[in-house]
Amino acid sequence: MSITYLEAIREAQTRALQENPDVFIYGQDIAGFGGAFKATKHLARDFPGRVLDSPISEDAMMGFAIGAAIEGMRPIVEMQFADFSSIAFNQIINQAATHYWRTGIPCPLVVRLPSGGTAGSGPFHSQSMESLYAHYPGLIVLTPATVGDAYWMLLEAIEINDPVIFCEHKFLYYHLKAGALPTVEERLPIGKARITRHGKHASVVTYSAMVHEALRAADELARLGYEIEVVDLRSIKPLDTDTVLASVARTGRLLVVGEAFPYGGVTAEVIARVTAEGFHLLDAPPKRLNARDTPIPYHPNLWAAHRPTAATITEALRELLGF
Amino acid sequence: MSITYLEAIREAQTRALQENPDVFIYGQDIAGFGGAFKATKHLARDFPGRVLDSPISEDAMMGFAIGAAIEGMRPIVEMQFADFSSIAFNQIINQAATHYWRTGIPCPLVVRLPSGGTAGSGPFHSQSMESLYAHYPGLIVLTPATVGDAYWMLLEAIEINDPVIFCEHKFLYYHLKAGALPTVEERLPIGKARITRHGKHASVVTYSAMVHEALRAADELARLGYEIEVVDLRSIKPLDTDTVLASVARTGRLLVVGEAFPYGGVTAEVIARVTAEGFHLLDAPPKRLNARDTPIPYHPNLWAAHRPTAATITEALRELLGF
Amino acid sequence: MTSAPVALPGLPDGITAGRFLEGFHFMLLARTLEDKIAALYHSGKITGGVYLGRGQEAFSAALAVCLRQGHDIFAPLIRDQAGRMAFGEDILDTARTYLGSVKGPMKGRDGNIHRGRPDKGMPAMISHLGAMISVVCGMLKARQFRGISDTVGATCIGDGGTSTGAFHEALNLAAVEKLPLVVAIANNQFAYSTATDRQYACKDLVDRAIGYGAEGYSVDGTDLAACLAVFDKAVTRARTGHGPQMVVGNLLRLCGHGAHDDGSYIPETIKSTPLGQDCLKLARQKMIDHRWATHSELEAMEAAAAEAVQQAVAQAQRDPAPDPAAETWQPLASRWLLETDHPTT
Amino acid sequence: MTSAPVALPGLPDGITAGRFLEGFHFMLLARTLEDKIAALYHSGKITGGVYLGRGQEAFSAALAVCLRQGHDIFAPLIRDQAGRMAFGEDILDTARTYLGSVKGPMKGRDGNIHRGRPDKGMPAMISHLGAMISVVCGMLKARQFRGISDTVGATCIGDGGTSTGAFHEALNLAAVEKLPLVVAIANNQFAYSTATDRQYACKDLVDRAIGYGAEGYSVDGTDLAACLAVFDKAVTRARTGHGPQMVVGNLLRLCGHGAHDDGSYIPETIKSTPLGQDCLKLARQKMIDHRWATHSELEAMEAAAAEAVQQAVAQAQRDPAPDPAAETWQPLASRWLLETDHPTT
Ligand SMILES: Cc1ncc(C[n+]2csc(CCOP(=O)(O)OP(=O)(O)O)c2C)c(N)n1
Ligand SMILES: Cc1ncc(C[n+]2csc(CCOP(=O)(O)OP(=O)(O)O)c2C)c(N)n1
Ligand SMILES: [Mg+2]
Ligand SMILES: [Mg+2]
Repeated sequence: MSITYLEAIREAQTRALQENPDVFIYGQDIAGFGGAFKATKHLARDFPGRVLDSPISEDAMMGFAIGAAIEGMRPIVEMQFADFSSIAFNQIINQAATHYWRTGIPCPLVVRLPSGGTAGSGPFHSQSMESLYAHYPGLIVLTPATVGDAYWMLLEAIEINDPVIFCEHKFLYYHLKAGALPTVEERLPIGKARITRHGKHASVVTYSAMVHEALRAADELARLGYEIEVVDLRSIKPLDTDTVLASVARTGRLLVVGEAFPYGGVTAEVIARVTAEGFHLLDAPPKRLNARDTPIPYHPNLWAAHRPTAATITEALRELLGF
Repeated sequence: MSITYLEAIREAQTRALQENPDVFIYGQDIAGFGGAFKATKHLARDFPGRVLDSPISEDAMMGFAIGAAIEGMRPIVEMQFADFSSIAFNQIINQAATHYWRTGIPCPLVVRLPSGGTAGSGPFHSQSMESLYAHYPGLIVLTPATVGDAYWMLLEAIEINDPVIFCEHKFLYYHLKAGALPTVEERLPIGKARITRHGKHASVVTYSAMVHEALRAADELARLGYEIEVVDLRSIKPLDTDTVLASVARTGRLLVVGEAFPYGGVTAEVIARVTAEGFHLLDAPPKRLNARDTPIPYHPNLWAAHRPTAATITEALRELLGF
Repeated sequence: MTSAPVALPGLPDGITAGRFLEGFHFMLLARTLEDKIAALYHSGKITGGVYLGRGQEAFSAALAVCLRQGHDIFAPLIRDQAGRMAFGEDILDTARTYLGSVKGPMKGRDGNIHRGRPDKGMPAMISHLGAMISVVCGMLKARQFRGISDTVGATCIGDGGTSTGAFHEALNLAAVEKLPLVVAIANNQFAYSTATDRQYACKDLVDRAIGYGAEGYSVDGTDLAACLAVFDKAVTRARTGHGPQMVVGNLLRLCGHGAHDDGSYIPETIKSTPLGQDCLKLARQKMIDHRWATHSELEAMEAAAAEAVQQAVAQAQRDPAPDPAAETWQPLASRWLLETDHPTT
Repeated sequence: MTSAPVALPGLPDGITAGRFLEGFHFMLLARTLEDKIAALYHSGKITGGVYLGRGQEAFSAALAVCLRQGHDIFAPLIRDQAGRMAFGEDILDTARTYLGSVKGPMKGRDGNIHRGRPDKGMPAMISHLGAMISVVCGMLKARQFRGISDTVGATCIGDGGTSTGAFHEALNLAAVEKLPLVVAIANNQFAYSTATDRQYACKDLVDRAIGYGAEGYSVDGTDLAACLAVFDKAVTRARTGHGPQMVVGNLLRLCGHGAHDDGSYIPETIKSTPLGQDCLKLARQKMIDHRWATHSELEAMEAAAAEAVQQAVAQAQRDPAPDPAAETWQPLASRWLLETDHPTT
């Protein structure tokens, strides 16, 4: 038996619908059609009236979910692509994110964002928006990199009493498989980073699809005798600074990798935190690697050169190790 | 004679309308009424047909400006408050910011954002959105802190062949005055940071209204014998890393201050750059100071404790100096 | 067997003098309170924006009078002091919020017209116009999920707010879901300083209803009786499964946009049209004319309103202001997810 | 003195057989090209999304045939291959973009249906539906600023796209500015998999026109002659100062949403209604019936279309792909503002 990242997301939604009558799902083409990526396949059939097709109205979709959440429901909103959440941006940052703080009434909802690049998807179907959402107070921002995390973090996200931005990586949907889902005891709670690979020469702190690129880079460098530690942040906000600092304490060298645009964002945040609290731990200047500072190109040749890859991570690590 | 920050913005628009027939201004209540802050007072009268009231439609306002810009006009869009640009967010980051890169046709426009906090303005009339806009490729993001910069940077912004996010600080509108505008020779071009105050014990890198808080903190510490250098970034993107590094080279200590929310953003970016390129220059861990990670509170008591102030900057500098 | 309701002289079918009186009561209370708030603002006692409902009280109160407190949903906007009161908002909530008391519903975190009590069916507006309509839709859907099918959700917006994409998306969504939504559009002829000819180009905003498949009504917003009749109908239609209802009230904002604005751009020519009539005066006169109340009864009501306002303001002024040291400075309900160990600032 | 135009049998007033033929020509060319593109997609030669205009060619071509190339503005959407061609888009632009040639108008930076040449009056769409309408408004305003008053701006959208706030804001803005805008709404009964009953609840989307103060038309989108007539009228009205025009074409998407989608959710019952007719076949038959062209002339046209497509595809396939090393990786036109010294990644 094996299960994909996408199937894990579907399974988590199935279970949530089964176990919690307050859960419902709202989004474009998610009912009969099962969603653009089939993350809700058969769910409308199995849970009649609880998986609803929306009009092409991201702002209203989000407001609708907020209203339901305020009343105690647990809506899951599927954006067809993360990129379209720019239309729901106002409702997310100004309405959902501020609601609890302003009124004392929680706003428990999950926005599922099919994120990140795949070949040929171009500037408007490839974005990684976690840095934007993390910037605004009041949101939880999650970026699962594994099948097990996709499952458990989504289930946990649905239980959280705050708005959660759940960044799924489209590149992992079909390709990433696991033999089975972790048990509840094996799961790591939201807010904790995971040491995905232990090492002692340098730490790569990353998340989402880039975890896998980093692991390949670590493999590559292992052949040269370097042991690279790979830290999967899992949750961007809250950010598990302790685990990151502990890793840097072990290795003395830090590379932070993200697929989002370079200015500000998660990678800069990690570096700012590590240098503030763990300056003395660093044996070399911290480095970061992000996508390039242009829109995400359509052509596969260009796209491959736009985001970080195992090759560019390896190169950055070589520089870091050679410092 | 004296001129306020707000008057400088009005003067710059007047001059642009006079000198460049392609310039027009679009926004809510900017024609007869002269704008919520009076930044366009009398301009509709003096330039008939070129200062137009828009419906309450930030998305369409922005699309409208983009269309005109593509055709070679130089639109200035006034958002009534920066916070409402969240509705225009999609058009800004996905349409304006990508246009030149995708098509080779420039999209020269200026979006004026009355930004930042003032007492009693609350969560939706106080935001500093520069970090959001800087994160996306294709935008120039400016944050003038002085009367002269408000004038010259706006004029220069209108000439730039790219979309410019012009973050004006509302707190400075009426309070900040200058004796006269700098001459064209005295002006500093966009892309250059300014050493507003020279010092040797620590560098405060900041921008917009926080420059003035930092200067007051520097005054305070001067009484204790510390010479604090204050660097006004002026332009958030592009960011003048050279000037920042040179300052850190002189002082060995870095505090970065911003009024935006803490996660990611400008302050993290500056620290990530300095630690990557100037790690060896630092005698102490770099620090940053931002607003708190909650929505911006309405009540003046809370608001004063939410954003950085001369007092909290002083405190942060003391810690930094004592390291 | 029910007997057909008999229309009173001066009142439309189904509207009783009692209802009218109830509406008038809240109009009066709102006007009295807002006059006081404006005075406090001008004497520097209020921080932040003050937006008044002067001239719109009939339209606002009539809507809320037709709703069921504790059961329906009412999402007011910036000119709905009258509707808020008619929906049961405590006058002390208002006074405390304006005067910066930490005991107000927003604890000083948000201010003035942004207050709300979502758990009592009154969401707290964000500033971005149009954004509350879809929220009300979601609240209604939640009620339906819970098996409550007869909740009505009402929300208010201005002529300017109809230009937002949020307005459109939410109206359309409500129609697709056939939700019991009532949208009250107070067309007060101006959005801040912008007259309607720079805001829209249709003949009447009610012409938008058909494009959503919603039922639409246009009403003289200065006439309390007419407002009661139209909202009575719209609320009933919504409650009985006829989907979203759009009610456009034609009236004039009898003040500036905010207390900071003298509204000098409002031409005299429009002030002297029927739109410019003061709904409160009209309602008062009607009560006299039809002998639903005597002069002295009305004066007693006015005195009671003044007294209630006075007490609330006095109480709020005695309240403590928020203390930054006591503030949590944490935006999350999930306390275990707070990052308290690491300074993020 | 002009003589009154005489309607040909089978053609509405003012539409000549020549116009019809022109429309048919571009419909045919588009269909031929898109069949080829679909085949290339299915053999793995095309990266990214492929969205076809099958069944919508009459509606799309008719609009563009009524525009003035080099003078008007045409902002197509994902199903407007026919309109693009009728507006003068080079077939090589299409082939190059789909096949990832660096010589295409987007140089490989953006793909497939996102191509455009704004300097030729054809903006390059972003994916976010509704976002192009206000852009066209701005382009029209720019022309007016430059003293050009007779440019018409046309843009296309689907039934689903009408639910966006962007659609609403732009239509309203256009009406306020009384811009010469023509919005063509291809109501192909589905938005991706979503049928119209989950998209809107009005009877006909054209009912939205009145709410903007725009002029509205509803037309059988499978009927080229009817489409020509309605767009001829709408474009003329726009050009002569009557403000925005909204044309709703009723038709059916004769394929899946994209080439990746078999559209199996489209019920047979709708396919067999008049909506499900193939506009290309109808137009062809009409030309035969009315003897505007012979069978062999039509076959020659078909052969020429196939040849043109074949050549363009062959050329594009010979072109080089973009080279990351040659790419500037810089998003700004203002080169002096680029940060080239400091690695920001
Ligand atoms: C999306 C958005 N843009 C701008 C504003 C700023 N603003 C606040 S009230 C107002 C005018 C509102 O006019 P209208 O909707 O007619 O309501 P009225 O004030 O007349 O009651 C504006 C422009 C806002 N609140 N939201
Ligand atoms: C704002 C936005 N949300 C979602 C999408 C994803 N999407 C692309 S096409 C499409 C369906 C469009 O339907 P319609 O407007 O009817 O056009 P059609 O495809 O039928 O021609 C959707 C949902 C999008 N492009 N933009
Ligand atoms: Mg108004
Ligand atoms: Mg469609």
